[in-house]
Amino acid sequence: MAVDVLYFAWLRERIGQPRERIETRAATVRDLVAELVALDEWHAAALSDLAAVRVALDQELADLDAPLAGVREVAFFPPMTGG
Amino acid sequence: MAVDVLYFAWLRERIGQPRERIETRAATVRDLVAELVALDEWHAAALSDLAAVRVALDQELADLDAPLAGVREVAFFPPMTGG
Amino acid sequence: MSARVQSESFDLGAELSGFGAGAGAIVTFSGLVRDEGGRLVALEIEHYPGMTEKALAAYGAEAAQRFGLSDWRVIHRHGRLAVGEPIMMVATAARHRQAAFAAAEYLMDWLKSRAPFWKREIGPGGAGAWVEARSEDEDALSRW
Amino acid sequence: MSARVQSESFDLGAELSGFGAGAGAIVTFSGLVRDEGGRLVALEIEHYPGMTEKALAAYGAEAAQRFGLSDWRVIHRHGRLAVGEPIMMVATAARHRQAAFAAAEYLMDWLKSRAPFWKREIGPGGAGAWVEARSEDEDALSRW
Repeated sequence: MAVDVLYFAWLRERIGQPRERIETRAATVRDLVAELVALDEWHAAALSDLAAVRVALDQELADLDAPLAGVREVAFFPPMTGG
Repeated sequence: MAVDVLYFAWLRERIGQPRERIETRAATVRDLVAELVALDEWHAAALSDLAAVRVALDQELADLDAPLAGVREVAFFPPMTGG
Repeated sequence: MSARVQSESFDLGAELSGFGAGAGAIVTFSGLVRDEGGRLVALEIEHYPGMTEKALAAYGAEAAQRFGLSDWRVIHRHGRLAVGEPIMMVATAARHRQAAFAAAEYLMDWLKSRAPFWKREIGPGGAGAWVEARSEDEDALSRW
Repeated sequence: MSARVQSESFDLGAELSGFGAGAGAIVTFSGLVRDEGGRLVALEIEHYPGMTEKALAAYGAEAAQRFGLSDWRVIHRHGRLAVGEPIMMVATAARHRQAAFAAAEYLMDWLKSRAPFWKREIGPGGAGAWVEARSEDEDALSRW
């Protein structure tokens, strides 16, 4: 399946683009991260420390073990600093 | 000595005046209350339930056992309801 | 850093213009006259001139020191206030939100139970009962 | 009852005009850009369009239900904000002060750590570091 993968803040900068369309067979977010890390050094650098990465699936916060079935938009970003 | 005694809210209404000048030999607020209660039925009614009465001496909150020496203004009023 | 007691109304927005410049966090509280389901048309607020001003300034200064405020303001009205009108406000400015919130709550707890104001209800038929102090308000002081 | 995400500034006073009519207690929080001792000239705030609006509306509705608010408002800006400018505000209206205060603090705790905004420091020499999340902000969520 194809998902839109979005990056924000320093993840966006390290990866060098704000979004990309990815063909994946990943079952969970964690599986998708493994596929992204294997793409190139920039993805690897951005996603190396998962403790510093937050995830949203279709614009709802989720965790790394959440299933990807039916999801159209996956976003990766650092801990939020609003307010 | 002479002190100005002030009343607020329903104490003022029960006593029928906002302030009066009292000649007293009371050593504490409690002694002064006893003298006031002896004056007439209105003072007695206003000051009958001391749990519902608060006191300020020279515009600072105080308690019933506070000494009156040197005090010029004594105020009696119900629990405050500001805000 | 100011405390005011007044009968005139005030505008929260105007009061905040320029307030807390340089701070990161500003908290305001304002209290308005409720109609209590139509039972009230106004509140009449009595106070103790002289003591009131001193008490508000003292509580403000205490909050400023305790919570490291860079600015604070307290305004409290007296006299007859119609339903919907503002009764009072506090504003606090600090570096971070926790201090600004805590200071505003601290000030409110003190004002409610220790500032010399007394509220009386005014209904459609005229003056009604004096508002009774709430034990929750007295209890709230014990947390500080 | 509204949540807004915008790049334009806003005026707290204007936002509060008519806000919370009928309530007894109104609490506001506003966050302003600090200069951090001259180190900053601005903040640049990135957000996640689409998710942001949903998150703010959801947290507002949750606070309204949990604390019985009669009105609430959340505004959060994005883009480049100069020192001294407002970053965001929340306002809550309730019958009594405890609910209004608690709801405003609850909303702030959620916005700080769960709304998709990221702040970057802009110094005199240009873009600097991304602001790091504070563990106190994460911890603050656990009290609710």
